Amino acid sequence: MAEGSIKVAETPLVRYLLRRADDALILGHRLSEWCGHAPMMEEDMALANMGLDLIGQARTLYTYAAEVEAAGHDEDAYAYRRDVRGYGNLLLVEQPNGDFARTMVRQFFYSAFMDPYWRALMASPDATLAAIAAKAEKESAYHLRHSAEWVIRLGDGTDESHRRAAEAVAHLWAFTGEMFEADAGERALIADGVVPDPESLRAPWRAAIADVLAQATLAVPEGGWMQKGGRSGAHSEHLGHLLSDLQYMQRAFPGARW
Amino acid sequence: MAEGSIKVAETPLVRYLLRRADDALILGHRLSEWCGHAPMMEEDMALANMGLDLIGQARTLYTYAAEVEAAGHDEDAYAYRRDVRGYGNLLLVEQPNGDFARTMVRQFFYSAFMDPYWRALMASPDATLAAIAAKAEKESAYHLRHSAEWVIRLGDGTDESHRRAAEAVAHLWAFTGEMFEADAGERALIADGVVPDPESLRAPWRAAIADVLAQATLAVPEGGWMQKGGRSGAHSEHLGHLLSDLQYMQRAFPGARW
Amino acid sequence: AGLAARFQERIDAEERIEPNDWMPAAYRKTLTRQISQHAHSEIVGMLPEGNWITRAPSLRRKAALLAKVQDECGHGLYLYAAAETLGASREELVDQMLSGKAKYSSIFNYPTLTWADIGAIGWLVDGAAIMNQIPLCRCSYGPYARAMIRVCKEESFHQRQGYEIMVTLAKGMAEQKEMAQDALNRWWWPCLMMFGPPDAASEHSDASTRWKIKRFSNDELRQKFVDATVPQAHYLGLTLPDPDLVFDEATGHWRYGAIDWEEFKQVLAGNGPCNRDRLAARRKAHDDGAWVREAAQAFAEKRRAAKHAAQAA
Amino acid sequence: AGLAARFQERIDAEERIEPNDWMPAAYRKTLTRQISQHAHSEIVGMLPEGNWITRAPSLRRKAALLAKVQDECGHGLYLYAAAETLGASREELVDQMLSGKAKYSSIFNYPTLTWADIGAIGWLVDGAAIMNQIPLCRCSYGPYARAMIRVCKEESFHQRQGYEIMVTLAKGMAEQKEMAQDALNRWWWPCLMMFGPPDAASEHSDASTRWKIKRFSNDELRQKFVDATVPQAHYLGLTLPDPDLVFDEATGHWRYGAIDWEEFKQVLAGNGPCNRDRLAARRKAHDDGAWVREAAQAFAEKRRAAKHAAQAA
Repeated sequence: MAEGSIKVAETPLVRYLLRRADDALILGHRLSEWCGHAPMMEEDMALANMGLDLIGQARTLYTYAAEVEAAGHDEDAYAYRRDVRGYGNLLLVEQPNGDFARTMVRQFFYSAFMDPYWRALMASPDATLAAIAAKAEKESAYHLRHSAEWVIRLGDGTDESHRRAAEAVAHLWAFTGEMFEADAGERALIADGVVPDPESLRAPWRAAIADVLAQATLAVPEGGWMQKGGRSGAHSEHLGHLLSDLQYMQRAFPGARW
Repeated sequence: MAEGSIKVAETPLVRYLLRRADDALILGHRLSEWCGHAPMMEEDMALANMGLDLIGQARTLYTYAAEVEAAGHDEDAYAYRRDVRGYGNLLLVEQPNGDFARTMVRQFFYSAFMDPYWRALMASPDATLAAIAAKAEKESAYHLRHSAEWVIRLGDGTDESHRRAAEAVAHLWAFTGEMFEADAGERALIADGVVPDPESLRAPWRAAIADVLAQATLAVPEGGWMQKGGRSGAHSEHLGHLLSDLQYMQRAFPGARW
Repeated sequence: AGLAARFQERIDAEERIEPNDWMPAAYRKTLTRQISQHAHSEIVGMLPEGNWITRAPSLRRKAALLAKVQDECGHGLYLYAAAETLGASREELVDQMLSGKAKYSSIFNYPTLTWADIGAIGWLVDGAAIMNQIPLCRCSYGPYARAMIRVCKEESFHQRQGYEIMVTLAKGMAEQKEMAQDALNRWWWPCLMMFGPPDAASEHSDASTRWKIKRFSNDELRQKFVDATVPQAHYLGLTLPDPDLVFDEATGHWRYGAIDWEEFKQVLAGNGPCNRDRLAARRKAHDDGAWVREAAQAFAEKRRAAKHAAQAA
Repeated sequence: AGLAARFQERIDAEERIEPNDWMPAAYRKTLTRQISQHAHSEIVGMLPEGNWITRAPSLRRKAALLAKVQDECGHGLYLYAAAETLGASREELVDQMLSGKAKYSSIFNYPTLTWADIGAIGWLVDGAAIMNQIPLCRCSYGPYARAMIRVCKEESFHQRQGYEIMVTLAKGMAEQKEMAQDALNRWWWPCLMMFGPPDAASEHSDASTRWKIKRFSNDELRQKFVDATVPQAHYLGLTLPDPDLVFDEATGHWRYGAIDWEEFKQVLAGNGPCNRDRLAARRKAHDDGAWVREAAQAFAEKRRAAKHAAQAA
């Protein structure tokens, strides 16, 4: 039992929880890669801070998934013993850090969605979900503010920072459509009023993006094709390499406790 | 038995073989990282070619080690199921690829040692070692020629290539001293005439380096402190990350055959 | 007109056209485009497989995969050389690819997510490529035909190697078999698209057929591929991801379901999962390598100048 | 001279010196050097532990490690702020470190090779740092003393966390216990060197002692550390890598073997296993981040100008 990957009994709620947990873990992991390498010490602090919040969110979501699945798994089993095809995070969050502009635009696109999403989820009749959302919302409000401020600063900073910010927006735009998707299982949860409909957040998200990009003197990209696949495990090639680092210890020392 | 890392019964000969195999594997792995990313297609070919030779050398050395150790291990057990502290490769070969100048200078420093080393080992009374050496020497002669040509071309090319080549020489120099070291176990093999004394190759190596660097209009660094530790598993932080990629599949699917 | 007629007579007589022979400008242009696209595909094709070299699950597989990717680079080099016989330069052709003006095979815009994808690429992608390429060994243009003979020989070795990876997975642990099925699920339809649009919608084919560049239609080749591959999948104990797939006793062919040409169009338009990553990787290699190419050139010029000076003295 | 005498009287009376107080130039210089070296150490110290954040073996450990490294960055920031009260600017201090002119603690020039190194750093390196730093909480210079109080509180939390990692390993599988022993073997001697050269060979100490910056000698602190740590190692069931280590019943101290000061000198001279990697990493972060800092400054200036313009209108 201690060897290899786990099999997850994916009811709609378990799958829902794992996907959100995966988002938070993978983005938190990406942010943690900056540690010691940020453009200024204050950003070493801020990036670590956001990374910690996200890893914390992942832990509570995984832990709740373990409770719902009731198959003897725990947060570490989900994080360390599922292969790339079992991960259900958004393609957006697994994109490499790139330069600081990419990291901040990625964070901004994600947080501008998640902040209202958590707020909506606070109304869930599922008390655990509502509590997780209430805590996460406080964090995401800060992530949104911090990343938006940087997007504005970079967009309206120097020519170089403008160019890099514009490039980051153009590059990451195609990964934003996936945030508004829901599969049949999630649709059922939405229909039952357990979780919010991400589609309902599209207009407010667009408005928030338009507002910040305008302040940043950056253009909002025109529609365009949207990439998807992350939710069903069809990831980019980047995730596998992230997981070989992330999972190395648990894979190399099966059964050990740390 | 299929789980976790293996324990190796390290007689002097087994340790000797594993160290050389590790050199070849790690350097071959580094070269393979260039695949599809080289500065010109001809170099994609050449780097892959050298990488293949080195991985091939690693395989024959591991296979012979398995025969000598006679503990049921095979080439893959050694490559995929030893942790970073069990690897005995030179620090030189695990250094990141850096730019093309670093890769070529690293190759040149290594091949300028290994080519005469293999030639000397061809005289070993151990017929298997002699045969491995005879094959490897043909390969290392090409590696030496190819890398020396590039060192000359870069050193005597443009100002930028000269600067990069000089920087690579300065950076990698401290890792060359370890090639001439031998521990007590290896000293015993040397005393028995089984393997050559690496110390005896120091002067010819220096002469070869001096000749090529002169053609490259590059200075030979002055003495200086030499790093060591690779042979006893005291590696740089780079090797662990290399191994998380290298070993991921065997660690994640314990017991599987591929 | 006499030249054109004479040219077509030679083609019809199955003679090979060689670089110094007269040929219509359109023939030259068509071939340059086709050969260079083929070369670009070999080069970009190094990336998805290259993604697994560092993680190959055994040393034997690692060496074989590295050798395979190296072969692909070699194919790219022969093919650029063949295209150069038509008057283009490799540099200019490569620039067209890097700028996005020239295409490469869309199949390389899909990611390799698991080790089984390496098996599936060998088995299916190389298998489909061979179907396309075998007839090209008899292409009317000599240098292309000869390059293809060499390429096909190596490709069929790769194809067998890929199938052998799949056999190993299919016979392996449950997780390995799942991995193999998953790879088949993801690669099957994109491979069918490798043969290009259905004959009804296809461009270029008329002239190419007349010039004996193209000897079979897209749909004919696709059918050959399906007929060859379905039994191999069954041998592996895998299920093809096509509920409409059925053997037609009357024709002896496997009939397959409708292909999602919208996906094909999107990938072709640059919206596949990896289009941007592939181009970015190739551009980065090109840009990062500029100083090396410049150094090599500067060095060669210095040596040339020194030699002249020595001869003059 | 009156000022100097008055200053020393205040020191002797255990009064705190504050930024606006008169102080001798040498006092200012010594403190600036010491505080900024301490700050650099916190910042460079993020790297060896940062190396394991992406590979931490459980989510709990990952979060704790990330938080710890973040704390270190915070310590760096307080300490630079304390140094700035002496008239230096953070930018100039950081430049001295990046150019290699200013030092940071040599302990960070050793690599973290296994997860156990994260435990060993917390237990031993932070343990040694605390021994050095607790007396600094009573340092004569107010801002430094106050920064150290906060730093020490967090460090002792980190130290307990590190020890707890070691406990878990020592109680774990055979491989984990080996990993713990191996880490102790590698970190023990470098940690003893953290207290600096033996008293007989030590510079600076006289003035620092008189100014109540330094309250214990290097050897005194080293002995305290050994006495505190040896029983902890025994509790873990680990062996200290010092065959000469023996408990002296008469003095109640653990006597330790000879320290290899040649190694210490070499690491200090830039020849440790990681000196170049550490500086290269910090320089790269600094250089790669230049455009971000410039953008932030340009933006702030634009906004300031806009505000002025609005006020003027």
